[in-house]
Amino acid sequence: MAGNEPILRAVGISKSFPGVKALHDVNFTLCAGEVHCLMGENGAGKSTLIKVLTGVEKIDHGEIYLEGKSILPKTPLEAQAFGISTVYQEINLCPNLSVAENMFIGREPVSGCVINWKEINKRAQAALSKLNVKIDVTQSLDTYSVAIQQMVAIARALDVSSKILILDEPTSSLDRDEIDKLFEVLRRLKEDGIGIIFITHFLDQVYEISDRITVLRNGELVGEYETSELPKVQLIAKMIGKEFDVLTSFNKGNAASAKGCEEDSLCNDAAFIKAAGLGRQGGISPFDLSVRKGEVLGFAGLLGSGRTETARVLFGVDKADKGELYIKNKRSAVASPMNAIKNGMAFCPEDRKREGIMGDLTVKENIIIALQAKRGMGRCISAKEREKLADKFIELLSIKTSGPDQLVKNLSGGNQQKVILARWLATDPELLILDEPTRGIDVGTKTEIQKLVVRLAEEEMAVIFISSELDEELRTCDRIAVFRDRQKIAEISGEDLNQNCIMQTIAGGQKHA
Amino acid sequence: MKKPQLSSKHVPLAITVLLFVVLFTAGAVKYPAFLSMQVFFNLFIDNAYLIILAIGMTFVLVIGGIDLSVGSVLCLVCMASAHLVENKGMNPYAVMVLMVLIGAVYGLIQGSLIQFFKMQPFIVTLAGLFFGRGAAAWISIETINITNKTYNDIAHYRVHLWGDNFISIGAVIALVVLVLAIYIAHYTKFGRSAYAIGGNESSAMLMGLPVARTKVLVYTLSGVCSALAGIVFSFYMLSGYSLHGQGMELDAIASAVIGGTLLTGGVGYVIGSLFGALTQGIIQNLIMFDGTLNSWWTKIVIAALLCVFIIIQRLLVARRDSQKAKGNVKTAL
Amino acid sequence: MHDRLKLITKSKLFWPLMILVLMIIFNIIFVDDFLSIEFKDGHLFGRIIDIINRAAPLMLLAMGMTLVIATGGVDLSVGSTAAISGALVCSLIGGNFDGTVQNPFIIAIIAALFVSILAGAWNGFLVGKLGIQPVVATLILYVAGRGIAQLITGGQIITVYYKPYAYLGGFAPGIPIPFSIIIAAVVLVIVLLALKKTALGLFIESVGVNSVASRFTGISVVKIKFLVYAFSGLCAGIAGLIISSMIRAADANNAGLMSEMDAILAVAIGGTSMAGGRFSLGASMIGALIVQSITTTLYAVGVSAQVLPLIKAIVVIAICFVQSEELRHKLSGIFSKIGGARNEKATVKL
Amino acid sequence: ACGGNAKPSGGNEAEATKAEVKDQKNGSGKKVVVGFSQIGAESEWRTANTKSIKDACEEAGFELKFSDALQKQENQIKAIRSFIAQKVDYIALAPVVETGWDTVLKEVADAKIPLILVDRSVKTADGKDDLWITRVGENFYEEGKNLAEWVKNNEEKLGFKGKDTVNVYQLEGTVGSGAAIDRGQAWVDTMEGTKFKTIKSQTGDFTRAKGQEVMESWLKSDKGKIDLIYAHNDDMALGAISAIEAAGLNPGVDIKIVSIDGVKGAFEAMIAGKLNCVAECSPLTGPVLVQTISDLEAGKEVPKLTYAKEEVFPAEKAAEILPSRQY
Ligand SMILES: Nc1ncnc2c1ncn2[C@@H]1O[C@H](COP(=O)(O)OP(=O)(O)OP(=O)(O)O)[C@@H](O)[C@H]1O
Ligand SMILES: Nc1ncnc2c1ncn2[C@@H]1O[C@H](COP(=O)(O)OP(=O)(O)OP(=O)(O)O)[C@@H](O)[C@H]1O
Ligand SMILES: [Mg+2]
Ligand SMILES: [Mg+2]
Repeated sequence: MAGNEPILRAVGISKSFPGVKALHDVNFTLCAGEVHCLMGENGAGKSTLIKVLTGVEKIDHGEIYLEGKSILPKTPLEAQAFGISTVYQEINLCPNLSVAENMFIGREPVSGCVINWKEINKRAQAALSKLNVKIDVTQSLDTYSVAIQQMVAIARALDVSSKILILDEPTSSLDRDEIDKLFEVLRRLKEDGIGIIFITHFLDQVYEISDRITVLRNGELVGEYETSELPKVQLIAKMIGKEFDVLTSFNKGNAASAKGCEEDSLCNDAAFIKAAGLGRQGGISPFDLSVRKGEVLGFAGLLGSGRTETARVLFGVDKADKGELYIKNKRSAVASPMNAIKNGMAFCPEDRKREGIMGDLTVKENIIIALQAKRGMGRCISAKEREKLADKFIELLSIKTSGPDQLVKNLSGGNQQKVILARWLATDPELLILDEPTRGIDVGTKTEIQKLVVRLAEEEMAVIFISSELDEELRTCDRIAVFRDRQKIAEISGEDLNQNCIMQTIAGGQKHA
Repeated sequence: MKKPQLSSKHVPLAITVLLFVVLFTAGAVKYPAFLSMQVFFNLFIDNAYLIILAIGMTFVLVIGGIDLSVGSVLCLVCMASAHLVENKGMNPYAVMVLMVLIGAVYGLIQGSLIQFFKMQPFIVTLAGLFFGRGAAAWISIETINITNKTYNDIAHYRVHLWGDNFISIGAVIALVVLVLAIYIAHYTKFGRSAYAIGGNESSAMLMGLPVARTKVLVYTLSGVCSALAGIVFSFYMLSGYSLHGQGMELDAIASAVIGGTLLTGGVGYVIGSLFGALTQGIIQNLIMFDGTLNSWWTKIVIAALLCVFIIIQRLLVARRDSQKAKGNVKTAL
Repeated sequence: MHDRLKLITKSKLFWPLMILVLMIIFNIIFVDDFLSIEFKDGHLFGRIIDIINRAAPLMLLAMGMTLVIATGGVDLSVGSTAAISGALVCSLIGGNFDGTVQNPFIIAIIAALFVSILAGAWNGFLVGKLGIQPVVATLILYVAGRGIAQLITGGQIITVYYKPYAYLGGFAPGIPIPFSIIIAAVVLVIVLLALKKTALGLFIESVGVNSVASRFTGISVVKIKFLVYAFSGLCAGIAGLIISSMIRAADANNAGLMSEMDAILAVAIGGTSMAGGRFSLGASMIGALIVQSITTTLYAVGVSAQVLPLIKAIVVIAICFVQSEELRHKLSGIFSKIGGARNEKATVKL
Repeated sequence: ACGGNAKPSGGNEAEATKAEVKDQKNGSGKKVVVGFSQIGAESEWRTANTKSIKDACEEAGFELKFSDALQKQENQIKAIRSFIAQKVDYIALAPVVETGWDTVLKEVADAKIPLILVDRSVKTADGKDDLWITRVGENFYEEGKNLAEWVKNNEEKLGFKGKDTVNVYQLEGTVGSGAAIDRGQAWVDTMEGTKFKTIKSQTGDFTRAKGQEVMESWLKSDKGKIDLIYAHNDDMALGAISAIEAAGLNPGVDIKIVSIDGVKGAFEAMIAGKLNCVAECSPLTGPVLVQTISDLEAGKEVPKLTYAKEEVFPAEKAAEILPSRQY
């Protein structure tokens, strides 16, 4: 499939951080006109390789050749000048600038000696509409959802791109439609002879788009393969370093959902939490909802359909202005997260950079902090107990860290997510709300987390599971609430719990989903 | 100012302008003499240096930094120019150019310390504050009177507008700086990079913006503005004194913040800072026109008005935010 | 051995302590009788005692300031609050020439501290509840505070002749060391205990690191901020008592003038980042001692007070330099790769 | 100020423009409006000064526009501009510093508003004094001189009779301020060639705390050598007194102290025997100011310079005088 001449060649790359050898003698070759997937578990060193290639991090050893010439970009600016444009993991744009400006900053069209704003807005609009995104580009970026921000970042990179395009987990918060659109564009670029490096944890996407695959494990190169010659199961085996059978290892199916999801959820006495007409002006239209102990309730819907809003209202991050909330059949006003936590809830938020991690605190402190908050300020968790908790969860979730005293900001994206999960599990909640908990998490751990969710439910925990991946939801949930346009439109359970039915519901039975 | 975007981002600015107008109207209703054009122009004449400082400060705040040294650079410039013109007999224009250079170097050094040695802006510029004042005192602890003819001519020159109204050269300089700053902030790559850095420094770096250069230049710009303000101040006071401009850094910061600039960086308007400075001027003016306040009541009333202003602004902005959340629900995809 | 050395130099206290030692050595060499301590009238008397005594208010201010800065804020109003506290206590005790009091001493102190806490709480309310930026929020009281203090004293400098009042900022009978430093030490111990025995320290740091995430984990950000500002007010209040007791009068205009800057300086020398997060109270205390000893040294060697700021600036920058990781990086870079390319490290966290 | 360089050159020059100024104002017979720009409230002395002027104006039935400059010249300039805009009848100015007033005072002259200086004087670029009509103030030089003379004449009382030299330590006011310069100069001039030798001079910024801190340092470095403290104001002297007490010495006995101003605290210290002598610097310029304005209103000539009455108070007189003090 591929096999044009190599456009980018990295030889013997090594990079260490204090306490971690992130890359060790890694070789990597990218050809013109191919999509090259970089695969590996969380913390395998994928993002580090990208950062080293683009001058974000200084290289310890090794050489980089672009079209045969040795280069050594020292800053992303230089990398850009060499014709390498990059979308880094997590969205790296400026929330305070307008969408259009985010796309053109650093290379604004200038007429005379003033920036030509008209031109910028026009071109931004055009570039976004290629990706089927139609928004007001003069609004500041932070008024839009994570997904749209990600689309903007991609649009920017596409627009900059000249020789090489690097995308580090660009699809983690996109839904199917957008991914299709993105792939369409990538294929077009490929035909133009641009080399594309693509990182993702979605195996299906790997097989859909890529020509070749390079696998990293623990900072070392495992090998480079033609996608067509590497079956999925083998790819996973290479990533985790042992044989692994994803598809058979775990499938909850609909077996558990026989637990009486047929009952009317509102008059369910065993409900841990019950919302009646709860709503928030401008956030989510009033909805009824109940979750029983030992049940996993999924939220499905398109981007911006109101899933996160619902979770936030339940957890008291945003105050509901309508309706009532019952916890264990007692009416209670959840007015703040603290309140919610005291009532046995836990909420793993979707935007981990902003709402989740405390970068300058250690892994240990990040893990125990919610428990500490729940206990109150006065009852301090002893040093010994902290140590024990941290070790337990580092082990349980196999968090890759050089120790419990490592600063969280130095962990890889996926491991940060695990730390936040650990934080909430440590509080031993009765209701766990997970908003996109598996975003940016590798297959192995993803399955582990799904298993964990099911196990927690078996241990009588109530779980609300929000995910953009339908099959993940299908696999774990007993019931799925479907959202559209900031409204809960349906609840699906039992027989109907299948891909088709949900898609239909989301689409409202009209157009295609 | 930026034409294509009269969006929700400009609401805090609009609120400031509105509150300014309200204050002015209140003054006019209470004291008839308030409603003269010259009172309005006096605001520019009397606050020219503050306007210039606030403009420089706006850029620094926009990149998420802070510059506490501006007041003492102003003082140092006043003192040094008085010394050079009076005691050393240097050519006044050469002195002015030299002062701008000194300001630039001052800012450049501070910026470099902050950027290349990763020192905290607050501390570096606090040291800059101490240094400037100490250096001024070191030149002379006594007041140096500026008797130089050029300086005096410039100081007394009146730019006549219609009627009897006039503004000073200082005010003209302030207005020129204002226009230039608006241009730099909104229509140059440098200005936009500054905003991007304030929004998210590591993102700006990853987007390939010249972060280090921009940051150092912003501090340099602030140094230049302080020096210009110092020159304007030396026209205004016609003397150098080591206690000139004490606490003015806080006035400048307050002006910028009242004008809608966030100390967290990324958000700020040059024109807002103008209104911030004018607002403080008008508060002072109101108190002077009243003319019955006790010394300590003067302080308390200034603070109270400032407080009311800031709280009203804050509440209005908060309300706007929640309203935006309510009204702005458009599905994108 | 090498590892242990590294551990020591890595400690937050190391560099501030080194500087302090350096200052002491300088003093021993250039200031006569620096080390001599006499025993007079039942208490100690000497230059070192002076430094400690005068540093006590600054230490108190720095304690409050450290916690405020750790939450990512700053409190510019401490000097004004100190003035208010001093004014209030003096006017309540009254300037009776015969040394009697108008109101009981203890009531006066309680009232002054109460008002100081109130002042801090006001800052906390503006910052925590209304979300106003700390510099601006505390600027309000910074401006108003001295006015309020003058309002209380009616523009007079009330001299207090009541004997025990002088104990606070001087020597109490029977105690050989300055009473002010005992007060500071007691407050410090209480705070350290509170930080150690409760999760307050962790919460303060987490608010400073990421306040949004803190809210999501169930920490009441508003309450924490409110608390630290109120505490800063209390510290300023106690410092105000000591300052006014030293001159036995309430000088509304000059009490604690510019002390907010000195307190911030002390915290910064102690290595706590103005951006919030990690903090070390001990290091701030050493910072306060350094700042005070610069001033005292200058008086001792007879340098004009006007150039004091100049020297402070140079010392501060020097301290920042030795503490700068970046500088060490660069130096080691230069040594290891002589003639090597400029190695501008881009530390970006994704 | 009125120190050595700007000695008052007789107080009775006539003011040529005065008559026409008066004519413009008195037409309607409405209340006389006086704008007064005060320095601030930085000391007790200053607040007494403010109070004196306020009270006097009220008594005379003038409308007073009072503006506090918070110790900043720029604020005073702004205040004067606003007085012009308000078209007041007279402007009184207590300048915070001597220089830099030319521009705004010309504006005052253009607006034909008579200007009266209070307290300190003003230096113009061309050295002329035609921008103001009169100055009502105190004489810093004279105060320093009076005090120095008193010290010289009362050697015996101070116990310096037998000494060959008397070591004087000077607590200076804010460096560069008119008061500090004149009071320092007066001492030097008077004490020239006598046995009073100034050993050290350090600024105490006119505040108690600084005065105390400086004194503490001297007590360590010059143990036993200090005979006399000359403080430029009472506050610094009071600060020094507490430092001396803390060092276990008797202020006023072991170390003699003299100062200038005459605030209440100083009298109390004198009664307690801790302070030896105070030269008055009277802040009560209100009545003089009002008198001057009334004279101008009546078309009378006023002298170019009027001083308030000032005396020297040795410790023994303190008790009898204190009750009659107004500030
Ligand atoms: N700045 C840093 N300081 C210290 N260690 C770091 C730093 N950046 C990355 N690491 C470590 O380097 C290793 C590789 O991280 P990297 O971010 O490249 O992983 P990744 O393959 O992108 O994982 P993920 O899929 O979770 O994003 C991790 O163990 C991480 O903890
Ligand atoms: N089209 C949009 N325009 C403006 N803001 C949007 C839009 N979509 C979402 N948002 C904002 O983004 C945030 C997340 O939206 P919401 O909770 O509805 O998303 P969701 O259903 O959880 O989907 P996802 O988390 O997958 O983006 C909300 O605060 C909302 O205000
Ligand atoms: Mg990664
Ligand atoms: Mg969501």
